[in-house]
Amino acid sequence: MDNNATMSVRPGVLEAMLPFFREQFGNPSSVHWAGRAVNSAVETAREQVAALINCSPAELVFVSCGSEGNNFAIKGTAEALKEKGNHIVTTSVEHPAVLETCEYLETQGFEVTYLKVDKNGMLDLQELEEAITEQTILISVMWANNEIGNIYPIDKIGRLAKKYKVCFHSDSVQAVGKISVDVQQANLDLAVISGHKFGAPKGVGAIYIRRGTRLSRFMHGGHQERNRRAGTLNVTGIVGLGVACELAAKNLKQDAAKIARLRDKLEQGIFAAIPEVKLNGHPRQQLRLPNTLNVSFAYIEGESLLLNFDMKGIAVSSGSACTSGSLEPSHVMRAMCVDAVLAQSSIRFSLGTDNTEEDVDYVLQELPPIVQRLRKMSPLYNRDKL
Amino acid sequence: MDNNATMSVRPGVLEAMLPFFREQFGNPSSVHWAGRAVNSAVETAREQVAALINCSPAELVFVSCGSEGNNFAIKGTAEALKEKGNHIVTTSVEHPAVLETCEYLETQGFEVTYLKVDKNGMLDLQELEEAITEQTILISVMWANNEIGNIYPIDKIGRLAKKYKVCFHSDSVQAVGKISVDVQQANLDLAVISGHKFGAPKGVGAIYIRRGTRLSRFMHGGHQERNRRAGTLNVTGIVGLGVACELAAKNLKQDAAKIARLRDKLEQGIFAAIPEVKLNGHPRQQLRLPNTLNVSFAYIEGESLLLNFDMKGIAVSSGSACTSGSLEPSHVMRAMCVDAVLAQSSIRFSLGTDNTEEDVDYVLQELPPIVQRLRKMSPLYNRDKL
Amino acid sequence: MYTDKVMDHFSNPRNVGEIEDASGIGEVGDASCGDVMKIFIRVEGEIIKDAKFKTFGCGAAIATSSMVTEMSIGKSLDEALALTNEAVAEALDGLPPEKMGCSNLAADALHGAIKSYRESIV
Amino acid sequence: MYTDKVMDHFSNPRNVGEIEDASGIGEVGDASCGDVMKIFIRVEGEIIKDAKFKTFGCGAAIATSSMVTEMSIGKSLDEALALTNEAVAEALDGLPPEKMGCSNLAADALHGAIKSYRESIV
Ligand SMILES: Cc1ncc(COP(=O)(O)O)c(C=O)c1O
Ligand SMILES: Cc1ncc(COP(=O)(O)O)c(C=O)c1O
Repeated sequence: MDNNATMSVRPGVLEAMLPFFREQFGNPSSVHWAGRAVNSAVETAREQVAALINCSPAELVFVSCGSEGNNFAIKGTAEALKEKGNHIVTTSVEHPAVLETCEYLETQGFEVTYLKVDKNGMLDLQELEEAITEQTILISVMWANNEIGNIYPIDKIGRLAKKYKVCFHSDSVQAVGKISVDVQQANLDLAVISGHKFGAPKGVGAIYIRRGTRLSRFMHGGHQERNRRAGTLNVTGIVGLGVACELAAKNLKQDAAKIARLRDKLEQGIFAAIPEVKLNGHPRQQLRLPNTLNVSFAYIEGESLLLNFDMKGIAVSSGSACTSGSLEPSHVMRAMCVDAVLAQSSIRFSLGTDNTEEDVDYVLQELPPIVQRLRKMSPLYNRDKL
Repeated sequence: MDNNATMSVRPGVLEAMLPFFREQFGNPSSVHWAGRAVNSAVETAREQVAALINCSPAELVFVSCGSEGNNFAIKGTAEALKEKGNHIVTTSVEHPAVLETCEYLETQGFEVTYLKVDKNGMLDLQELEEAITEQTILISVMWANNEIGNIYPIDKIGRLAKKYKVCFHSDSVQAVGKISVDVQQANLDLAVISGHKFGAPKGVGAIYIRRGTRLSRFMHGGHQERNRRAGTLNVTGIVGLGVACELAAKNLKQDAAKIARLRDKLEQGIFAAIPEVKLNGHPRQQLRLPNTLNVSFAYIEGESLLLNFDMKGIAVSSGSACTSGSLEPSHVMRAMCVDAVLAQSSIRFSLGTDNTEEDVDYVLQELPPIVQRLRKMSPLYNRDKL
Repeated sequence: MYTDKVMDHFSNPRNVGEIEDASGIGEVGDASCGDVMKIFIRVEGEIIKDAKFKTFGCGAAIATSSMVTEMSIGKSLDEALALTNEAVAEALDGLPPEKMGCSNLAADALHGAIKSYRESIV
Repeated sequence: MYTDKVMDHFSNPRNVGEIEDASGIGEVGDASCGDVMKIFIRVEGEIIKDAKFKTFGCGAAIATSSMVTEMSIGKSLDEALALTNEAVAEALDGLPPEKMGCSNLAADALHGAIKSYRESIV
């Protein structure tokens, strides 16, 4: 239940990739036979990705991960448009791939507005509109948040971007493959996808670059991807990404409905069984990714809960500082002004297509005694004193 | 016979990768079970890579390709040391991943010396030494050239870099896995590897960063790779890279000897059978990669030869402008002052461990009639007039 | 990530709980940073006869709390004061480097408990 | 990359060679840029009775040379002058975009041959 972190490849994906490891191993940039068959497989994959997000295949460049895509989109826009302006608008709940890239650009003379969110993790669009200045060259807002699952009103933001003629980028890594993503309807100029979040292997992603968008290169070198990204293409990964996109397109509605049902059952079950649990993210389930549930179990530190789950074979992730490897708890929790202790207590359940009703029942069975045991051990929990 | 472009994965590599697509799919950055097993596989791979090039595992960062590694090494050094100086020394025969990155840095206020080569494609070390100034922050010289196979005297350049206390980087993409590469002995601070050049899959590589080397981040974002490169690790690719390194280390000497024998046979066979052929690269075979042979067939344009080979099932590559997708023939040929027409006529044979004596015999059998036919068609070839 | 010993002390922590009328209580950490350890000791004649803990924290925090109570029971106060956080980590066959700082404070909590005891008997 | 028709004309080029005592010869391109096309025609009564070519160049250059000779034989000189490089490419079911420039000059070479013929008969 940690599918927002990564997931296994979907059935069918690996099978499609296998021939390209040995028999069809050519370099798609080569003219000869070994290259040609491979090139056409890459172009098929490009069409599959394009179909999922409603763009033209020529508007896609394959990259190695979501982080690369976000670096490319943001640094590439900053460099291409630096004569036009030096201001970027983004949010305080972006993934580090966006946040740290923006912070880096601040050291290079750019100015960045990090929009606040409310206690449910939502943006104020009026604040966004007011943040736009003459100098604004980029608006970058994630489509859906990886920690709390909130879905942002990308279409509305796209209309604002259009109104003020500002380039609009969305880190769509958590949305693509889980909910419907239409870059045309959203008026997006740039969007980033990462394969391993929806059934493709790790190490492959794509960036959508609307035709005509000014974007400087990030990866310099060879002529691959029509001069937009150097480096021999990760052919097997790209083939896998294509198939994962096709599967996602075909099953999106049913998968989302099935997963939302499981997630809702988990959510209700937890709140019914355990007192003093706080939901992190928007209370309306439709405003969150269908698979995501983030809750804080008061009085318990997240990692200790995670490890207990782990011993029961349940994988989740935690917003506690200890888990993230940094000293501070999740920046998303901080942005939502979640009490610092409750932030340390947060656990994210993110379901996948592999999860079943039985998995949810199992979690709901194992969770209460673990929480009880850990609360009993906690010096913050005094209720058990008679 | 186009193994310098890319090759299929070596036997054993795919097998090692397979479990990590589905059963062991976790995110190596995660704390829970699904992540832990994967993390230890990644660390094993890191040790395997380290053993091949003689560094410590902690000095390696996994990247997505050779191009990324070179962008990271060169831009990262430029940014980290920009207060110290603004001058870079490199060669005119580097791969575009180095050349174009340097050209980009020239637009950012850096100065770059592109060292010339002689007609055999070799460097003048005195010229290199003289090029170093107070402002020099980086020397970047490829270990071996992808087009002509020349091996550069990295150890000697390393001594110069040490003498002048300049950071030393080598694009080692074509050397690693083909000849012995020892980053300690070569005094290297940075070196780049690309897996698909020696039996790992496409889409994975590594950069060696000597402990203590000052290098700015290239990919901003998450804390992966001890904060040195953001992005979810390409686990299957990394596992494959590790195994390919282990296989390379085990078989390096025998493979190189076997391949050199085939290459030498091909070389002698071509020169014996066909008049007016020119060798591109160093005439001493030991000064070239054991697998590489680059020759110009006078009066014939490279692509037409390549396509004819292709129809016979023989994959080679060509330095002709038509093949590279650019309008100019290979920059390496130009740097060697190869006659422009002969540059258009160049063909690179690059053998792999899969090639056999029969393959060479087959090429030697098919080559002469193809050359004869194309020469007869060529307006430049007048000798057939009686 | 964690050693088997850490996982053992984490999943079967020894001496969880409080001591009523404890001789001394020590507390370290800050919940908003993710770790609070509270250690209770019962002292008889300069010897720690019993020790218990309550901890809010990660795996390392819980395991070190458990270990420090185990290590301290039966020791004299001076011996217990000589126990360091590093010694506790070592007894657990080591901790991940990133946990050596904030989550490895159990010995400090024990020392706090001893101090509070000593102060109370003056 | 190339269409089947291109590959057919490339691997079985029609009309390779020279015409002794040709009525006209046209040549375009530059060997150092990778393409030289030389076209020979035999003209009788304003009609192209025969055409041959010699080409140094890539697959597209050879295929367009072959195609242009095929297309011109039997045509009047004026009809042949109306042949464009684009028409030749079209007759081959198209060329890759990067080949439309330098390697698609066979019609120009044909026009050159016609021009040299006309100049010779004034
Ligand atoms: C010498 C050299 N450097 C760098 C590269 C780039 O490697 P990759 O294609 O993995 O980005 C190549 C391969 O084309 C190469 O031959
Ligand atoms: C919202 C979001 N953006 C970007 C990324 C980065 O993707 P990757 O790990 O493929 O670089 C992630 C995944 O961690 C994510 O959840």
